[in-house]
Amino acid sequence: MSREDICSSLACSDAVALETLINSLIARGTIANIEMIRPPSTGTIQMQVREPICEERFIVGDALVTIAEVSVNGTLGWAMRLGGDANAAVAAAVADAHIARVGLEGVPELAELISYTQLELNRTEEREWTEIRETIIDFEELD
Amino acid sequence: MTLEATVNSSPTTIAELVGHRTTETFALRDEESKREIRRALLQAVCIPGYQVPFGSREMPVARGWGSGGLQVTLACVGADDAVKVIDQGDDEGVNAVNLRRLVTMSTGIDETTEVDEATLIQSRHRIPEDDMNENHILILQVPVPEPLRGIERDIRELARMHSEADYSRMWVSLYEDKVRNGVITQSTGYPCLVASRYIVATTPIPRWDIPRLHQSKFLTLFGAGREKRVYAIPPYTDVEPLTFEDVPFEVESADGATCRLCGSSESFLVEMPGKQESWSCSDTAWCRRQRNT
Amino acid sequence: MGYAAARGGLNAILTAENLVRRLRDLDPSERIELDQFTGRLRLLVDRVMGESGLWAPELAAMALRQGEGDLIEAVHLLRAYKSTLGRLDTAIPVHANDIQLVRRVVPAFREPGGPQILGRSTDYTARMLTTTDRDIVDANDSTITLDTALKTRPGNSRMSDVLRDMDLLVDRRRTDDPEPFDITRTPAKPPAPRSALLSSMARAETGALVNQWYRNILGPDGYLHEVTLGEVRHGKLPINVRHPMTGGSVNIGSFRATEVEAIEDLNGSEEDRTRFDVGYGFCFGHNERKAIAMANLDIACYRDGAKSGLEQSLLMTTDGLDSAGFLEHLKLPHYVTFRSMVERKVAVRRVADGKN
Amino acid sequence: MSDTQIEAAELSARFLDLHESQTVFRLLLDALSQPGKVFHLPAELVARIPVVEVPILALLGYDTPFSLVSGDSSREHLIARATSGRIVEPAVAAYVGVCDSRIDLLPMGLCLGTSMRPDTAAQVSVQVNGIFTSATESTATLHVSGPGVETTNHVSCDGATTGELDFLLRRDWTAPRGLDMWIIGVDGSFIGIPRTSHVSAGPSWKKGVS
Repeated sequence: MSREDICSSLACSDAVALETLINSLIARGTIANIEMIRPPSTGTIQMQVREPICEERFIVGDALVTIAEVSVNGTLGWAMRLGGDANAAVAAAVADAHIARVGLEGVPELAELISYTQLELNRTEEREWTEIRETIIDFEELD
Repeated sequence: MTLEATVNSSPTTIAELVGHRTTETFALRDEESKREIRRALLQAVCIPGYQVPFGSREMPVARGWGSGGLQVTLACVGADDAVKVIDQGDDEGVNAVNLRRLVTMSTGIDETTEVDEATLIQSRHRIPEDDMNENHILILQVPVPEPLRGIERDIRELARMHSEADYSRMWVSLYEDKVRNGVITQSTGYPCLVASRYIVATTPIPRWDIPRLHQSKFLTLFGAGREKRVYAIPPYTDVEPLTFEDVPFEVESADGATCRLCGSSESFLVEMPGKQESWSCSDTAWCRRQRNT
Repeated sequence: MGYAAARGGLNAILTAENLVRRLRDLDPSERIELDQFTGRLRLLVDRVMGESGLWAPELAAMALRQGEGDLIEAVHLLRAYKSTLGRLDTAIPVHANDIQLVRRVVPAFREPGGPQILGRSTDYTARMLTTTDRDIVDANDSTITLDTALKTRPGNSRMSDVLRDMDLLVDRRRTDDPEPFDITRTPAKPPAPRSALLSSMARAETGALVNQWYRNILGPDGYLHEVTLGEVRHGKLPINVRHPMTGGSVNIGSFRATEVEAIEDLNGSEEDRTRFDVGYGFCFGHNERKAIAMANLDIACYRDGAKSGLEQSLLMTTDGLDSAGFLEHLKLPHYVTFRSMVERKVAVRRVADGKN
Repeated sequence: MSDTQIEAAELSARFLDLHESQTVFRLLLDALSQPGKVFHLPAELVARIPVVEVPILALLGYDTPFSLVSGDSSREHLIARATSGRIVEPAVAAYVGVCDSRIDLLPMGLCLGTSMRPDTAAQVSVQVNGIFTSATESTATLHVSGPGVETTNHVSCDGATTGELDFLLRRDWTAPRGLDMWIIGVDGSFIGIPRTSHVSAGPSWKKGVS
């Protein structure tokens, strides 16, 4: 799994589960020497869409995000999550730094959370499509 | 930082690490958007009367309710300022009260009703009767910044007319008004030529206030939030109401009426309908001082 | 400092605010939870986000609750909140083709490339007010399963591509990739690039845009004719940003949008009569009315060039907060200006009397 | 100190907090609305940052095009990092800092705006080796009149080197096009000269020639 894939998963994982897990890793001493590089800040990111007619970009609006940067034992970590949850953003940044330092196999608990998040996302997708595909208008072949 | 110190000061939870989030805010807006208005204002003072576009943001008050004036005030205000806010000349008008509390609440600066004590004066529809000087900035709220809109609606044509100072149609319209009605019927927001170059909309302030903009000692900044424009009249700048040689510019007359509270006939008076002795000063702080001295 | 005793203005304001809060917050019914807005009033939440230009479902729900369901008020609260936030980054531009469809209707063809998906729609539902609870769905109800339906999501072919393949579409694709116009930083006024027009319409008040469309169909100064819709879509698009330490793309989630292609029959003397052109609509959330109006107005404005005032109307009169704010400011005190107007009436009358 | 430490110190000096940038803005606004009147940049900033950079650091925002004509591009990069402004060629910059006023660019080589959009003209901060003080008609280096000035403002600039002020007499534009300038002395004393001002040489114009 690439670092970007891990961050994607951390960005979508359950906020409470993530924060609780990181707290317990800190309590156990697995993660230590955390420094705040960029305190969590809630703001907007500009959303550009490329439309298909003229292949032109335009700005559809902004999205609300929270961003944070930390270092864990000197390794930098970063996170951006949708919404305004500062704790979750910091927890994700700590996770990013820690995984960047020790690798995903070095923290099985985090690896588990990440794969569970992936699984849940896929399940939601499947459930959604199973429902929607029933609304496809089915035409008989016109031979 | 030594390793030991890091370990000792290490937080034990994410919540502790995040701590109490303190982002310093002053005057409601983020720094970026204040700088943007400041850049527009610096162009505005250098091109007297020219409408400078800026990226107006949403304020906690509706567009059309002084959001432009408020953005200008918040871009200018510093910790040492004292602000006076009036609406129709009245410090206690509901809109004045509302805007003033937004400014003071978000900055902690002093508020005052006295022109002498104020450095920033935000106003809708009036210029205070008191003399102002180089230490004052007057900030006027502008609902419609385009003085030519009555004669032209097309934005591109309006831009051309201003860029070429082609104001002939404005003169024709004033002339027709005079011929048809015997007087120029424009009541407030009387069009004026600034520094012999741009015609501006004078917010709407009454004609009574227009002569006070000419060669004034103070800087006037105009903010139109909904239409996303700012413009300025620097101190000691010519402001000439458009009129004809044989038609002198007339301010509002009240036919010798006096204020029922202070007895003055030297201020702009407003009327209560259907009553005897029904006039009073629109500038309430000025009126109060007349009574007390 | 010399601040005179309040004469009641402030007191009246504070009491009026308090009355609003009391009636809203102390109503005997249960307080509405935020997830009830996002779950049960999703179309309302979508409209608030679209007209605010901010994807933030929970904040939109808060705004609706605080504004007692007044849409314009909620949009105002959300945009004013946005004004206090810094812009942290720009997401990697997303191509409309990356949409993951949950609905797709193609009126222009019976069997377009790819499926017609009704998705979640009340288009064909009888508009009968349900006055009892009998019709509420039981969680155990299972939907009918058809074996013929697609097991996997279809590819993303779109009508404009089909028309292009048939050589029936005027090719307006650009290769210069201009930076998009940011209407929140620079006010858009004519002449403006198309990206400014698309942004303005994406943020416009839905009713205002629908009215612009209808007025141009039926009003005294119509500039557009009816299009054939090529695509009406609702779906999900990824939000991707760059990881600052690796430079790689990170997917932080997704947003929903409605997308429309409007096929225009070119009939002008200067136009290519052998081909069609397509207008484009795209807005936050599920809001087909708005996206359809937008697509039709996009192509109408392009064909119009600078001949009529359509561009100015779209850029400058469709923002809900602009129009509502200015309309409502008429409630503010205007007695100084009115006094000046009365004085001019008297002056005109005096001149007239003198003449008679 | 190591190079990176020096760079970090140079960078952190250039971050103006919100009160500093507000104070500087008001001074710049006052100076342009009262041309030829002498103002003073805050002493704390004069001690911390090269004076020519102070207006730029106070005004730039995200992506604002600017240029520092100094012969030292590292200073330009520090400004960009401290403000998120965008470095561009002087001719297209909205804000320009000029460390030595005896360049050909000044003033006509910079962006003068258009008659449609005069607000796209550059605003320029110029450093000179003099110290500005208010003067009388008979002692002045410069006479300034125009909008913002009641009659004429007289100002003297002690210590300016040969040719340093010459650009003030090369103003060949017609307002509303033109440049607005803050001319800043070594001690942080400065005057504003907007595009609309009339500037003429006073009796002590040649004084201070080195």
